[in-house]
Amino acid sequence: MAGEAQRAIEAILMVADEPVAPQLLAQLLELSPDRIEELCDELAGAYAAEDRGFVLLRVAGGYRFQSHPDLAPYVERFVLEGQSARLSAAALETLAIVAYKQPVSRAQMAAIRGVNVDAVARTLQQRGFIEEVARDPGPGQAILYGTTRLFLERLGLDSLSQLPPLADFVPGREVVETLERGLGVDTSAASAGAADSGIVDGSE
Amino acid sequence: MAGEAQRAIEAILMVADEPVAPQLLAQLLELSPDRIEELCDELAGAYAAEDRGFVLLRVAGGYRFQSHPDLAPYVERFVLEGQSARLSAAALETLAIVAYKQPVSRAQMAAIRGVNVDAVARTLQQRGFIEEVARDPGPGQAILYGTTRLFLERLGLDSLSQLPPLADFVPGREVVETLERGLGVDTSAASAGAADSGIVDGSE
Amino acid sequence: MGHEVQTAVFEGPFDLLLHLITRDEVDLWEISLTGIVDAYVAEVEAMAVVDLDAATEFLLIAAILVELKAKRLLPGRDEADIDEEFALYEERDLLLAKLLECKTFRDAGDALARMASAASMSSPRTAGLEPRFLGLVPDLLAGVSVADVHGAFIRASTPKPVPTVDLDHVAPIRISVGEVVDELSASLPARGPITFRALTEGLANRIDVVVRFLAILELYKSGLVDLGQSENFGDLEIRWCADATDTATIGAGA
Repeated sequence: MAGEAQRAIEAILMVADEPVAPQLLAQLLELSPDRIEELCDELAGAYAAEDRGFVLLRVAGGYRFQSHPDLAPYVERFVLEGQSARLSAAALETLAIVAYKQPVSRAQMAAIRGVNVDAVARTLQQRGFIEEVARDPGPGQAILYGTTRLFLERLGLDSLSQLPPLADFVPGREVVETLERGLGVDTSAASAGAADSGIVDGSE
Repeated sequence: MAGEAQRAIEAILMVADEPVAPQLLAQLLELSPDRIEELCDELAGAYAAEDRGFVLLRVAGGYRFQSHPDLAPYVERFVLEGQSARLSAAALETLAIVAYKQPVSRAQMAAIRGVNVDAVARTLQQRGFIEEVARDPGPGQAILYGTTRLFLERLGLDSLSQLPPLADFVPGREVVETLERGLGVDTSAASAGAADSGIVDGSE
Repeated sequence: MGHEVQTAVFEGPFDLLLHLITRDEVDLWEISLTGIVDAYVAEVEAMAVVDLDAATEFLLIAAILVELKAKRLLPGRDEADIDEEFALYEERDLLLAKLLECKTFRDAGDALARMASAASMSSPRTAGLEPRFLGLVPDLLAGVSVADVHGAFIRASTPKPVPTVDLDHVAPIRISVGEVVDELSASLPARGPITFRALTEGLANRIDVVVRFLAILELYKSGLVDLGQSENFGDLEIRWCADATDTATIGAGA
């Protein structure tokens, strides 16, 4: 039976997104780093002995679960057939928000889109289009995301400044009217006024 | 020794970031979905028997690796989404109404709770627990809400059918009598009436 | 009735009523309602921000209870006819059913919370693809242009207009009773006795007739006109009977 420590290691490595350093495991489990390495090697051996479809590897300075190389063909098919080939509208909208509003937290994205963005943000991060750029200094220290170099490359941009500026952002006609009615503004006066200040006479 | 198919399942689930539907696994492994379910149940059983620190769960219509609940304390710091703030009593009540009465409009929710639910509904939508599922064909075309896959994931359910039956929550006799006394309803006449109408003789 | 206030602010009036009744074994008929209202006022004062929705909803509940209670206290209740009694029961049963339904979903909500906290003990693996497979992933941004990103941002950040009820088609009422009263008090003395039908012929829409009728009642109330009706459903005869001095008061009053 796996000891409590090994069970904890398995649980941590299953949830962790990045390789976990032995020192961190040692600290969490109040064991020496050497003891951690012993336990991990034991686990790795057990998985190999039981011919598991996954392996426990030491990679990039830490331990990590990975799929067993023998099964790469299945994983490749899963990647090609299982994943959607194009960005969903929701994912593109979320990516656009990050592009224009970065650095931005997931909560702020959810506020703008009005729906939960955790799953979409995770996918965008895994595909390498957004990354953690900072931590919100405020309470909760939420992760702040920004777009990556890969994002710029894929869109053929040199820098973010080349994104179409928002200045010529013009809401659609029906949105303007609804908002004006909502604000109780007399549409005839408002559109005249607005026209002068150039807010609404955008391209149709 | 785990068969080839089970190894493939383990490998795929190790790289998946969302629950993987049995139909997809069946397609990738060229097996029937029932066979996939058998293999997964076997795997889940093996992990439990070996007292692993992780579990293979069926949640929100798909299979997924998750850390074992016993090890929650160790795992907390690695959970990206973090423990979202607790829902208020009002939010929970409204969520329960949506869960059991979906598809349901905000007006219907308000009728049950006796209060305006717009703010709470918006919070639940932003937290990703409910979403717009349809439009009421009737006049006004009210938005109809239902629960999301994330709701199932967060409650560890595979499908809505696993929700405890609503009848379990219908108040028992003693509560009804307290209410009747409170409202000054003449218990002899009323309870007879109530019993006939079958409102209150829910299971004890 | 010094009941300790629960930490959770009462969200809905039904919840509060449920709480006050179930917890205090309160029988609304034996004691006065002021106990309930005082408890709620204490609640409202405790709230940092008064939630108008909850407060107004409470008034609805309090009104229902006061009405129910008043019916009971009025003398001669016993020979009140049967359907009056039945209506009273029906109202109470409706309120009882609402309270039961509210309690059902409150308990269901607690059950969901317990399930959620149990499920939160186990966290999912979200590590995702290993680097070596990333190259295989179809380029999700293939064919996505800068303009698409711009359009997507506009779509995402455009405020969704809240559907409002459009009242433009409802014709606003242009004339008020006061104006018609002044108009009649000026024209009636000269015209002598006249029937209401004659007074209102030629008026296009019904609202004007109604306003005119209300004005006549106003004048009658002030004793400036005398009304007569020779037979059932006959024409209403209006006779101006005040001298000039009284008209001044009417102008201010209406």
